[in-house]
Amino acid sequence: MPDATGLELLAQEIGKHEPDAVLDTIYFRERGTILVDPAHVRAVMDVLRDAGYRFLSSVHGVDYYPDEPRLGVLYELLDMESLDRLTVKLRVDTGAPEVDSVVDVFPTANFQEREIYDMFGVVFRGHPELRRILMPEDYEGFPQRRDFPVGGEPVIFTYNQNKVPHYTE
Amino acid sequence: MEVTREPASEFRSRQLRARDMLRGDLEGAELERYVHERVITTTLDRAVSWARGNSIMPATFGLACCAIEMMSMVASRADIARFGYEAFRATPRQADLLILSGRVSIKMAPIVRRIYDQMLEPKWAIAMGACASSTGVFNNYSVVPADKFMPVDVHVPGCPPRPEALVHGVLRLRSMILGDPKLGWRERYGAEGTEEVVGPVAERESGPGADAENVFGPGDTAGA
Amino acid sequence: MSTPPRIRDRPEDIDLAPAGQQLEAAPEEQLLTINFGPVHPSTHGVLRLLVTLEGEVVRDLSPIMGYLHTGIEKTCEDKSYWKVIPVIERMDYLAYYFNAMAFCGAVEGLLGLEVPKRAQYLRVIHLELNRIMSHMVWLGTGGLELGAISIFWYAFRDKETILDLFEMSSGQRMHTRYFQVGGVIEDIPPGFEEKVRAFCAEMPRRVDQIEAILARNEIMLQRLRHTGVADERTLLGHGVTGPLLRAAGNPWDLRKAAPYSSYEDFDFRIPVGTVGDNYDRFRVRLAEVRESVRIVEQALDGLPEGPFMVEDRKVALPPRHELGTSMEALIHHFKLVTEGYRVPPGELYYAIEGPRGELGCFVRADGSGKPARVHMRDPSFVNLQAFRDMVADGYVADLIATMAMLDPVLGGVDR
Amino acid sequence: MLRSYLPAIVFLGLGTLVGLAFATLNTVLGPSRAVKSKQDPYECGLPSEVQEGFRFGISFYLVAMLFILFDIEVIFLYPVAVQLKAFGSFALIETIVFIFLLAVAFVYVWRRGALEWK
Repeated sequence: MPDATGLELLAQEIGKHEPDAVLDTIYFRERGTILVDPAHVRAVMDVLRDAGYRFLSSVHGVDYYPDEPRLGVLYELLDMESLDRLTVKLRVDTGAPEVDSVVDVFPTANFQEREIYDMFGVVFRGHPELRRILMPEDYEGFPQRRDFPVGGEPVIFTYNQNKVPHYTE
Repeated sequence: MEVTREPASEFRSRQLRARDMLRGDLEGAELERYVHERVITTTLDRAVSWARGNSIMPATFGLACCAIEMMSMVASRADIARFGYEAFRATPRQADLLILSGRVSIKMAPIVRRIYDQMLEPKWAIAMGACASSTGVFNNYSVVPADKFMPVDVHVPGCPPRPEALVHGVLRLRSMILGDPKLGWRERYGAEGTEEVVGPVAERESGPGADAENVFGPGDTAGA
Repeated sequence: MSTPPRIRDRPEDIDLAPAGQQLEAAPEEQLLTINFGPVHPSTHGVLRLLVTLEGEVVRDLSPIMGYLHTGIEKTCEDKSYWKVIPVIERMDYLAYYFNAMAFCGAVEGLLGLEVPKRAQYLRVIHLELNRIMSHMVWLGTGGLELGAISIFWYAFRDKETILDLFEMSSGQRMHTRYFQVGGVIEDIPPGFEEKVRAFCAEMPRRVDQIEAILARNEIMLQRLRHTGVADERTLLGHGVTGPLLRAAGNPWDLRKAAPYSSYEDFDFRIPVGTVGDNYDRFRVRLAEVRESVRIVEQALDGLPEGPFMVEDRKVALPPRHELGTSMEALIHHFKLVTEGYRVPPGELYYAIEGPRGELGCFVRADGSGKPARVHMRDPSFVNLQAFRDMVADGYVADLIATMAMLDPVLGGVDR
Repeated sequence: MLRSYLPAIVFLGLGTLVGLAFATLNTVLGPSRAVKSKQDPYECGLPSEVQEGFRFGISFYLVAMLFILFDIEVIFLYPVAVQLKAFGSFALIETIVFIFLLAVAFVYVWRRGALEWK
């Protein structure tokens, strides 16, 4: 795992190629995370790919509901030679959830970005076929946002529910 | 539909009479009644439902974890072949039992209903596991209980139910078929007249399902 | 109306080229797009493949998923931490110990807990037994696809023995909720070790039996060799891990690369294929079963004494007999049972080696008693992306053989 | 003369009787309800978009023709194989010639490449 100093060196190296790309670096539980400005994510991925992080193991979305900007996208990068894991994080607002897709750099992001679009509504520019992957194609709403109701059956155990009106309210 | 079970005493007396008959010391009126009981009373319907009950072909319809237990029901330990159920058919045309083994999501529900409609009469359905009977552990926006979109004959509890539990569920279905050979599911559940008649409640004529009005308003169950 | 030209007389109409080429020159054949749909005996669950066929040759394929989407990640956000484990276990229903291990590892990382050595060894034993069980179910259903029906009964016979072991140690056959954040729920009962040792002594012979039936079988060789080939570069590009990547020659295994839960104490080998075709995947998985048996044996030999659960009262329920005497135990018990423990805010991604590849669990804690976000990086979901490259321009029969060897579990794909 | 054919006629009658019974018993005993979705073709649970006039590839017919050709050849061999001793060496030579002729056809088909799947 890149230790704190390694993380800072990596952040500076990205800074050389992309001047204002890195917003913050977090070092938590021996795990490095780089907070990136959404506009530069494609370029940062190229830099990290040349720096050895050639395997993208996971892309997932997070909804930081109370604090803005709400929707987060996390890329878990892995360097197989030096056994390093690195997380690249970006925060996008629900008003304009637009991010560049990294499918041409890492083809594995194809299905996972479609799932983030399906569940959180983050639109990935340049994705070959951005449609819903898990929910039915005509489903409205993004289910895994925090303000979407968990839903489910209001469980009623009375047999005469239509005789007692407004029981379910 | 209650399964009637014979009192033990009567069963014992039948056994004794069968033994006497085998020994040959059953004569006259006694023998007459014995033969009458055995051969004459089986109507064609009961004979057909006996054959149908003992040779049901389930459809291979594995959804989730219960499918693994359904597979081990077919395997050698809790062997369903003892009751003639092991011929799992892939197409609904040749299957007459649909074992809903797993959680049905809202994307899968129309497909399960189409498979059930494409199965030939007479057909039965077993909702295996808590997820198919009720939504089980996942009471959320994406899981639908089986009773919401198709008529289910036997609900097998468990998450996942043991293979023996499923075999017990299948045997209850068998005794149900032997006991009550009404074939269409609408006759079985008193749902004549509920064929898909579109339109407000008032237009439907007064069949048994006529007064059923939907308790949940539109959008009440938030996508369930 | 002039008489039609007599075809026979014109030399250019008679074509003496061998029949094979003649067919090539035939006009563009009608492509058939058909659903290899959710309800199909060979899709191992409810995977739908939209396949474009030209006669018997697969021209294009696009997997369509979501038919088993259960909203597990949304449900986890509504449960307290120790209630999440039963929901998470039902995700990839063939590797339930692995799901629980990934989630517990992530939460232990957030809490900064140190799991006692005995609990780590018990976890390794159950993880490897679960890996053998998952490979046996793959073997049984994979054999059905390739026509080897009787292999189903061989494989499920061993699966039943493993499920008996799980039932003995944790009370239930599947989804046992045996792992807990901080260790395991219950110590193994006496007599469990002997039964596992008996199983470990018997299992290699069973694998020999299966290999004697299948490995040299002419039909199996014809169906599996040089079909569904995928080289290492495209697999890594698609993020494929696990037996599929190892069959292509890359010995990447998280148990060796980033050892977790004291895997570094055991010596075991990583089976690696050469060509990366279906036959390599078949042999790699069978060899993995042998390696798992060796791990279980070593874990049993080195099983240390000591606590099976972390001592920290903030997380672990105090033992029953203490409740009668000490007040703190009662307060801890009450706090844990009513509200569960709180995890300090933070995010962590914890990856382990599942039977189908890297199974990662991302947990974000916001300081309350419920996880704010749980995401499971499922190997089958990612491995399905490479499926198109494996079967393009192959026959439909090879599509089924490749799907059998890909071993997707749709619970993990659709979460 | 009729007596010697009686077993064959009885056998024929029984055969058609059982065949008809299996064909009609289902419709007689089983209930039939024509639901719309029951008429649709079964395509793994989805409404099927395959149009009616779909033409299968030529290779399928080619393989079917070759199969029928060589299958009938085997059927002709059965009566000979059953009564080989009764016919004596004449039948043996006859069968060899028969098989040789078809072997020529087989070699022609093989060299023309019709056996490899396009």
